[in-house]
Amino acid sequence: MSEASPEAQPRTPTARREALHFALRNRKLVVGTIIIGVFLVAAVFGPMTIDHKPTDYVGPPMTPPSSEFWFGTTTFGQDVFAQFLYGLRSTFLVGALGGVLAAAVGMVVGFVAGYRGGWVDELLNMLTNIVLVLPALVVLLIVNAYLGVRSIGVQALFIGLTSWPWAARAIRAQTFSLRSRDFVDLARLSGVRTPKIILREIAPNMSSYLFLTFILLFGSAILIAASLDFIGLGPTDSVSLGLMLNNAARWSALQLGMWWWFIPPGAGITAIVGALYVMNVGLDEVFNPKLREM
Amino acid sequence: MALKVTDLRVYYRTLRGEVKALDGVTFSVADGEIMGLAGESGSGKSTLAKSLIRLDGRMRHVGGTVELDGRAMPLSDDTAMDEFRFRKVSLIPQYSMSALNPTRKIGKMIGELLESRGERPDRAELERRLELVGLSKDVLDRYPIELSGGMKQRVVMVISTLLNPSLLIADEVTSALDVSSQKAVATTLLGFRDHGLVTSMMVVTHDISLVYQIADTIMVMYAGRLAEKAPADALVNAPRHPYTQQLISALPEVGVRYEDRRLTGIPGNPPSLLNPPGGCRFRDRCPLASGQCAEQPPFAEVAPGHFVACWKAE
Amino acid sequence: MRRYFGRKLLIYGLTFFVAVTINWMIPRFMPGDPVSSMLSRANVAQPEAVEAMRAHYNALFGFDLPLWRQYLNFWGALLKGDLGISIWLFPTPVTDVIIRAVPYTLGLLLPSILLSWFAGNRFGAFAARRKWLDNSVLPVGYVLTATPYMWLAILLAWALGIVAGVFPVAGAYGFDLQPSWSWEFVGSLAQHWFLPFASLFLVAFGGWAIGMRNMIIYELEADYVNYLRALGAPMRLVRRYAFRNAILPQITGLALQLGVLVAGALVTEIVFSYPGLGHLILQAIQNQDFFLLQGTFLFIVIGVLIANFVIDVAYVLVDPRTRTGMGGQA
Amino acid sequence: MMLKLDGVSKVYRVGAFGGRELKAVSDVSFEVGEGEVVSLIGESGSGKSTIGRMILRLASISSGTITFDGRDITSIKDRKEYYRQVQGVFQDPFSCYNPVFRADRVFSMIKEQYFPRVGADEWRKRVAAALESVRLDPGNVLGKYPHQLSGGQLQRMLIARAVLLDIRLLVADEIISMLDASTRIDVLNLLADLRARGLGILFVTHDLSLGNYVSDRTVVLRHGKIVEMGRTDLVFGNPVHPYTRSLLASVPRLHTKWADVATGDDVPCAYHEAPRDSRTRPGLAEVEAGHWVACAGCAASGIEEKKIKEKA
Repeated sequence: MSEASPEAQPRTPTARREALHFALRNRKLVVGTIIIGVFLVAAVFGPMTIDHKPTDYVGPPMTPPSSEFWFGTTTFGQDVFAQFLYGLRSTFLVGALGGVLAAAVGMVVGFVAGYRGGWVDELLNMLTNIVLVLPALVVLLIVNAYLGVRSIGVQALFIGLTSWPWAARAIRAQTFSLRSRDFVDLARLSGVRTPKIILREIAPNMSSYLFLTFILLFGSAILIAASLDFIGLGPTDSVSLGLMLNNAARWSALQLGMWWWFIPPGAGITAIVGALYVMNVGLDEVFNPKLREM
Repeated sequence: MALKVTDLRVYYRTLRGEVKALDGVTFSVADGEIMGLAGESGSGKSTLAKSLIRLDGRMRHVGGTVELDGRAMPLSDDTAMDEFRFRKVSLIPQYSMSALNPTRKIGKMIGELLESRGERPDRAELERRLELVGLSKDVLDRYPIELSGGMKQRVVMVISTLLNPSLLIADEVTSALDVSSQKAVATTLLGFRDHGLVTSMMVVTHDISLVYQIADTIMVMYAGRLAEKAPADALVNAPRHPYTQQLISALPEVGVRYEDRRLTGIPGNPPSLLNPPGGCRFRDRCPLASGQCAEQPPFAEVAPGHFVACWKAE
Repeated sequence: MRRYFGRKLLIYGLTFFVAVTINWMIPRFMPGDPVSSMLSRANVAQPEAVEAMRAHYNALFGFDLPLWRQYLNFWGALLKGDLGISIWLFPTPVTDVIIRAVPYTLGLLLPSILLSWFAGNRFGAFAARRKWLDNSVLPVGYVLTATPYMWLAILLAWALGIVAGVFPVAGAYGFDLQPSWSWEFVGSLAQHWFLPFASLFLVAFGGWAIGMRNMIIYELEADYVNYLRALGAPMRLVRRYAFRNAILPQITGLALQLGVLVAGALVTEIVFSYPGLGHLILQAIQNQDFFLLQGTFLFIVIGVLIANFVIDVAYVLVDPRTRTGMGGQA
Repeated sequence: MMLKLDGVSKVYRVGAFGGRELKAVSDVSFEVGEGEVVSLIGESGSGKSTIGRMILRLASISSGTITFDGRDITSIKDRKEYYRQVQGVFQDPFSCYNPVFRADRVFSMIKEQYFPRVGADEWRKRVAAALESVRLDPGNVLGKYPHQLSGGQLQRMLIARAVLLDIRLLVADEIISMLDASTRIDVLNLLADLRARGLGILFVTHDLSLGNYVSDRTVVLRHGKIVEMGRTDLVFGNPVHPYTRSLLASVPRLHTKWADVATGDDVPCAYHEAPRDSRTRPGLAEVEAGHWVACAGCAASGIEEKKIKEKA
């Protein structure tokens, strides 16, 4: 980028160094990151340590946690711990895919509406508001109910397509305020075209903001997916934390006192989403100097 | 003597260490005096203004004393300072346009503010003062959003002077304004003093020619220290400090054209206040600097009411 | 102000239109044949009977008409309040089934939304005052908002219902009771209501408390606060102003959260077999009752739209700026 | 004339669906020649920055034409070709630099767009020369982030950027109003140096003393209309429009206090006093050679009735 000045010492920007300084000292961020890290490792590598399918009937039914089955077994003798590890994987997958898709749609709509303004903005704004007002889960219910075969990918796709509006709104507002900054005009005066201006001038300025948005979308995608699974519209071909809850409720784990069946999946979701939220606040404090003093 | 500041030091905490934004300033403001406080960005003028009314979270009172009407002000004790605020020392902030609570009618807000300070609102007096700045009493029934920027600023000016403070600090109140409104605001400030609503005033600005119009004395700051303080005419027409001299000669005036007289700025930049060099802080940019300047010159009175911090100013 | 409401109503009208169109489109354009899947549940042996039923349902959906006719007919039936016949509770009209369930859902949602909003805001503002309180309350708040509604519901049902045996965990009133206005029945209603209400309340409460705490901290940085502090105004006054101003974005937040709250109520009802709309949805899905599912969907959308409008009105009442700025007098 | 504005207006539509209209600039005509500094003076809301943005093609023109070397600028399809000759520098130096990148990115952006074939060494030399021409030490400013540089340095770099392109017209919009007093004059002097190299400069400012210091001709705007224009020495030496007079009277001066400045309010309208054949530009009368003024009443609102009366 600085080919004009190879002789000058490329210095680390103090802003970035400051951010790192605060990041390492921010308890919320550190704790959140560690929790997410632990679960992520469990989700990625955990299933490799298990030599049977999570739905296999591997043990005696309804046994409480033991050294053999860490989280006990289901009414049918399935290994809850194996299901938990595989379920974590689905949860991260659905959160990442749904979050990425929602962030992508939100970014496109937000950038275009905020940068172009005028009637394009009016139109996109209206679209955003309509999708915003529609209760996402209920729309997803309808869509998923008609799908005979449901996969995590399709679930994430529809979650992404319904949960972008608030991100679009927020990004639009940011873009709108950045657009009036002089460096955008200067780029135009340098002959740079609009898509490049958005990508190379505006987006880098909101990178922290975009990341925060993605984290929140990640969390909300996980929660929506869990609700869908719980209602019985989860993936038909795999295990997820929401489906575990669904099965536990359906097969009366409550009445039978099988707490090991329904506590791990819910605790897993809560821990992941909670860690994401706490990370979000921590990052916000790191990026936003105003909040650092608090 | 209304205000007496002695060796005041206020530092800013930053990541890279403490910025010595105000590093030992000693001066006084007499009863009835309007003192212009001029300086460039980073000179410490805003820090000085803030210190006298409310330190913000990152500022630390390191040393020195401030006396107002013979009473010491507990600068670093936020609660104890409340007694002085508004009644003894008051502020017209730079952000006047956004200084009013957007969801309260102005009259109601003023009433609640006075009540919270244990003062009884005097409606007739309030209306009289609004009239003084050219506002009708109707503004009391309006929300801030219904007023123009200039009107909001005038409302703030009235509120700030409502309890007849001994010292009014006006912080860059004209910098965002057009030429014609600048004149109106400056004249209003002058009126506050002349009507006895405030005893003395400190007008903080980066615009020497503006403050020259209304101030009795002007004090120039440079890099956290005082450079010169003198009666306005003396400071503008016969400055003694090399910094003031160069600063004033760098200001274009109506009628000066570069073809006739090419003005020049001051080369170089002010020193970093994180670790300022010892001695006179202007010496790197000063044409008169000599070995003696490695030692900090005293802020000495070279003529009646004319103080200069320079070895060469005799 | 008329302009403001006009715009809002236009959006809501369009949203309703979109919702109805989605509702119409999905059975027609999604992969799979809804009629076949309904028939497969019917368990009819004779092929002639199956064919007869297929013809019946096809006519009901109007699959033999051109698409635009189908669409117009769909709207026509809708405007007459005809959402079809429920398959699960054949032959009750879908509208009747839904109307019977709506009071239960509203009875859960309204109190939990309103109470959590008021209490959460108060508490969040209070937490922002003290650092220790802030540090201890904040993590709890984050855990609460991150909790899936159904999981908290399951935990409460298990702990307070099954283990402690204090509250019943299924239905809206005792199995042995008939709806009446007796004390016994009302008492049973309240007992059954409490746990689902509590789980909805707690999750939402965490979210509001955190939102308010963040808004207050943001407000306390505002220029008007600095000015008041410079004039020695006591924190009491400053906090009152900050709270009042921070509540405004929280009202907007309420509108944005409606969808999530409704979703929470649906899954909570499922956990407690509470006979509201969520329970209907579960039954509709399990019985492949698409008429019921679609009818419920439309009802929920209409409810959310009405709630949004109520919030818009409330916002205008609370924020003087919308009244003066949009009233056209400025 | 290199740049010529002819009856240029700018109408903004405000409100959601363009309900109301706001005329920011109305019927403005003036010229900027090569090697000439024209200052455009006005208070906030005078439309001065809008005019600058229209010339830079950052805002559309509602009516009228702007021509550059006789070509309508909106007809120049290739914007790059236009920007090769016309550039701008804006008020807030910190806002002109993308804070996440190094400041010298403004140069590499130009290289990428206009000089992709120039070799790295050659380009480095050119950048160094341009920086030296604005009295900056390349070693001091290259490779740094905007927040590590002062406002004055940043503004000079932007001027150096324009120099690199070897432009012919520079629109300088309030370029020194955010700089410190001790450095602003040096940036102003740079404009004078550029002028000596044959550049035409449109210097947009609210500060009369700065406009007076540097410009050959002056255009005074109020509410989007020209109230007075002409050679700078004439406009400032003998202001005839009451608005120009009151502006001059309000300017805080260093050696004179406001009370000492004579205002001389009750002068008759110079436009209507002047003979009819002196109305050589629309709405402006030439009161002396090279000095035009608008009707004193016309500058206020209610211009439409005035115009009608005038015709009657």
